[in-house]
Amino acid sequence: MSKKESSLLNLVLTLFIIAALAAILLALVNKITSGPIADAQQQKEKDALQKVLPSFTDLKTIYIANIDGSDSLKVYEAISNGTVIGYAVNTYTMQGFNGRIELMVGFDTTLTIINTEVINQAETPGLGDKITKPDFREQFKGKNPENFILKVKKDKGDVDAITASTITSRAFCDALDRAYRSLKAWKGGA
Amino acid sequence: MNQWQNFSKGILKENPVLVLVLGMCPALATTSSAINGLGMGLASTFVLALSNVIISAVRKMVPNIIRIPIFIVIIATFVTIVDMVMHAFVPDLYNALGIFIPLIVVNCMVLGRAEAFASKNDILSSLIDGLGIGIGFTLTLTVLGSIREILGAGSIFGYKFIAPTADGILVFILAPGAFLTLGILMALNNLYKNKTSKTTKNS
Amino acid sequence: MDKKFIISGSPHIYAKDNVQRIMLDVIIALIPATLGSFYLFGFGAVRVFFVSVISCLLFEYLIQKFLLKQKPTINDLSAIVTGMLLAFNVPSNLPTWIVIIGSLIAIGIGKMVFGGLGQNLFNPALVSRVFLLISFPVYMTSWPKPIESARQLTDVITGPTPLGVIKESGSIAAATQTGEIPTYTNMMLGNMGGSIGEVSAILLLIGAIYLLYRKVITLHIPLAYILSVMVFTGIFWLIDPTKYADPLFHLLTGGLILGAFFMATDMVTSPTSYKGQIIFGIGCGLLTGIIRLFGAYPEGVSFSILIMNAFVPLIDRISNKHFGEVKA
Amino acid sequence: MEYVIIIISAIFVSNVVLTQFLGICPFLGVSQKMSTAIGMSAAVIFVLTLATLVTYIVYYALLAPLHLQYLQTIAFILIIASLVQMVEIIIKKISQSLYQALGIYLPLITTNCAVLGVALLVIIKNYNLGESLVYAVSIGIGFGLALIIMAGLRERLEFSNLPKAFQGTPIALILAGILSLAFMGFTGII
Repeated sequence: MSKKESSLLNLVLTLFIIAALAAILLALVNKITSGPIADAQQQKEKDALQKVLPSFTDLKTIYIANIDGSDSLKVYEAISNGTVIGYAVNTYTMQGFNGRIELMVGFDTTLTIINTEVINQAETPGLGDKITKPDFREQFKGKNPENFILKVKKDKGDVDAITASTITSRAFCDALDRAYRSLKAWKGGA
Repeated sequence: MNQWQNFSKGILKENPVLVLVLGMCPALATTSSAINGLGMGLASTFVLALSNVIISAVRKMVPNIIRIPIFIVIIATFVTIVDMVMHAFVPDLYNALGIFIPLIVVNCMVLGRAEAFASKNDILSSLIDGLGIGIGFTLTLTVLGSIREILGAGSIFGYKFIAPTADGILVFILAPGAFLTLGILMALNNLYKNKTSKTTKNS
Repeated sequence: MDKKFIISGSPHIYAKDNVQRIMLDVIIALIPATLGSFYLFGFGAVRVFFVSVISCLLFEYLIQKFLLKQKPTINDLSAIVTGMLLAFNVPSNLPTWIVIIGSLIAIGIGKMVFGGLGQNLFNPALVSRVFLLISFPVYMTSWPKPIESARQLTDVITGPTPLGVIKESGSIAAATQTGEIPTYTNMMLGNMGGSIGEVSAILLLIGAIYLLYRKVITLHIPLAYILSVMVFTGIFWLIDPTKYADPLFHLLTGGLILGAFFMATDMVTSPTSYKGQIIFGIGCGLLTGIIRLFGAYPEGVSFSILIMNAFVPLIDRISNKHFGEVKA
Repeated sequence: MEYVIIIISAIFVSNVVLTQFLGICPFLGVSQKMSTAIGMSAAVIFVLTLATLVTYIVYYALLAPLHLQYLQTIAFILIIASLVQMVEIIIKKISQSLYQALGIYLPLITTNCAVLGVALLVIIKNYNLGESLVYAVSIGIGFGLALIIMAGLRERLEFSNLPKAFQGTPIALILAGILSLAFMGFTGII
C-alpha cells in the first residue's frame, strides 16, 4: 500500500509531521472554542443566579474559604441599592452517584435558603437526575439550615430523599451543607 | 460498486451496529434519549467522514509500518475537535454524552473503516463510505434512543406525551433497558433478514 | 449420536409427565399462601393473582404459536407457576396494566428468548419482579395494609414493609418508635405490609413441607440460604442491637421464606449437585444480608437469587467435575 | 475507607460493563469460552493498571503544567497503543507461555474503550495517584467478573436450542440486560 520505503528517518519524519500538524490544528480550534466554552459556562451561572436570588441591581463576586476543603467557593453577593440582600454560593459535592454535582444556592441575609439550582450533574436518568426537577428542590425553599437538618431522613435529617436515589439525595445535601457552613463561617469571621 | 451502493450499504446491509456489531459502547451508553442518540451519531459521522478523507489523501505518503499510529493520530485529532466544538456550542448535549465523545477514538467502527476502506480507496469514495456508515450509525442510534425515550420517559425528542409528572417504564432509560432494547432490536433485524433470505431462495 | 450429554439442570426436565407433575405439586404448595393472601389483601390480591396467571398463560401460548412457531406447551403448567410466583412478588394494589407488562417480561424475556422451559438461565418471575421494581419504583413500593384494606375496594391504606420502615428511619430502635413494626406473631401470620404472597410465614411453610414430602425440593438450598441470612444479620445484631434488626426479624420479613423455598430452589436455575446447592444458598444469603443492611433497596431476596442464578454455571463447574462429560 | 468505597463501587455498584457500558466489544466478543474469558480478563487488568499509571503521570507532569489539556485524548490513545505494543514485545521475550496465554488478547485491548475510558475518568474524578491505581485495578476486576459470568452463561446456552433470531449477539445482550438488572440490587451499598 505504501509507496515510500520505510527507512527510520522516513518513519520518524512522517510521524513527526503528522503529530505537529495535529497539534497545530488542535491549538487553533482550542483558541476558537475556549471563548464560547467559557461564555456558555458563564451564561449557565447567570441563569442560575436569576433563579436563586431576589432581584438585584448589582453583583459582587467574592471567594470564601471552603469549610471542609482547601479550595475556595465562589460567592455572588447580591446588592440592591447599596445594601446586601443575599448570597449565591457556587457549591459542589463529589459524592454524587456519578461523581461531581455542581449547584448554585441562594441564601438571604439570615442564611435562609431562597432557592437551589443544579448547574452540572451526571446522575442516573429517571432516578438521581430528579434533583434537576423542582419537586425535590421545593422542600429546601425558605428553610434555614439552623433548624432544618440537611441530611436525608435515613441519616436522621429532615430531607425527603428521592425514591430509590438516596445517594444522589445525600450528595445534594452535602453540597448544600458545604455552602451553608462555609458561608456561615465566613460571615462570622467577616 | 457505484457510489450510491457505496453510500447506502451502511444503512441496512452493513449497518455498523445491528449487523457488524461495531460501536456497541456508544450505541448502549448514549441512547437514553433520542436527542442524545442523534448527537452521538452525528459526532461520530463527522469524525468518520473527515478522518476517512484525510487518511485517503495521505495514504500514499504513509509508510506501511506506522500507518496505524498515524491513523489514530488523525482520528484523535478530529475527535478532539468535535469534543471542543460541542463543549462550546451545545454544552447540554456535551454533558449528556460525557466521556463517550473522546471515546469515539476507540470506536472500532472508525479505525475499521480507515484500515479497511480509506487506506485503499480514493478520496471521494472514502468520503461517501464514511458518510454512509456514519448515517447508518446515526439512524440506528436515533431509533434506539427514540424507542428507549418513548418507553422509558414517555417523551420523544424531549416532547412529553404523557402527564408531565408521570414516569415511563424507567428501566428503559437505565442501563438494563439499553441491553434489552438493543438485543430485541437485533433479534428483530435477524428475523427480518431470515425472512427475506428465505423468500429470495424460494423465488 | 445416541449418547447423552449430562446437561446441567435436570436431564429429566424434558420428560413431559414429570414436568407437569412437579409443576402441579408447586401449584398445590402455593395454594395455602394464595388463599391466605386473598383473606389478607382482599379483592386486590384476587385481581392481581388472576390477571398475572391468565396473562402469563396467554403470553406463553401466543409467543410459542406465533413468534417461535413451536407447538405450545402450556399443558406443562409452568406458565401458571410463573404467574403465581409473579403475583406473589408484587403489592396487591399494583395497577392491572403493570401486572400485564410483568407477565410479558416474565414469559418473554425470562423464558421464551432462551427457547422455553428448562433452558432459561434465570428465574422468570424474578426477572420480571426486578424489572418492575426498577421501572415503577413508586407503584412497587406502596404496600396496602392487610385486613384493613381487604375490606374496602378503593382507597386502600398503604404503609411501608417492616424492612422498609427500618431503611427509612435508619435503625431498628428508631423504627420501633414509629409504631409501624408489627409483632412477631403478626409477621408469622402475615399481618404486615408486603407483597401478596410473601407475608405469611406459616402458610408458606405448610406449602414448603408438602414440597419436601413430595421430594420436589430438598433442604440444601433453603437451609443454606436461611441460615446464612440469619448468621450474617445476627453478627451485626450482636454488634449493635439498636441499629440492626435481629435474625428472626430478617427471617420473617422481606419474602425470605418465599424466596428460599419456592424460587431459589427452581431446579432449572439452581446448581445440580448438593455441594453446589449449598454454595448457591450461602451466596444468596450473604447477598441478601448485604443488600438489606447496606443497600438502597430494603429487601434483597429477588436481587440475590437473580445474581446467584448468574453464578450457577460457575458453581456447577467447580462443584460438579462431570460437567459436560459424555456418558455411555 | 476511600479505597474500599472505590473498590466496591467499581466492581459491583457501577460495574464498568453492566452500568457504564465500557468494554462492551470484548465483553460480547470473547465471552463464548471460559478459557478465553479468563485470559482476556487477566490481560485487561494488567494493561488497564499500567496505562492508567502512565497516562496519569503524563497528564499531571506534562499536559497540565503546559496547559495542553486539550491534547489529552490524542496523547492518551498514543500512550495506550504504544504501551500495548511494548508489553506484547516484552512478554514475548521473557516468557513464551505467558505470551501464548495473554499475547493474543493484547492487540484487542487497544480498542477496548474501558482502558481509555478509565484513563479519562480518573482525571475527571480528580483521583490522586493511589486512588487512580486502585480504581484501575477494580475496574479491571469488575470487567473480568462480568466477562467470566457471561462466559459461564453462554457456555451453558450452547446446549439449548435458542430461537434462531436470538442466537449470537442478541442473546448475549439479553443476558447482559438481566445481569444489569440483577446488579441494580447493589445500588446504594456505598
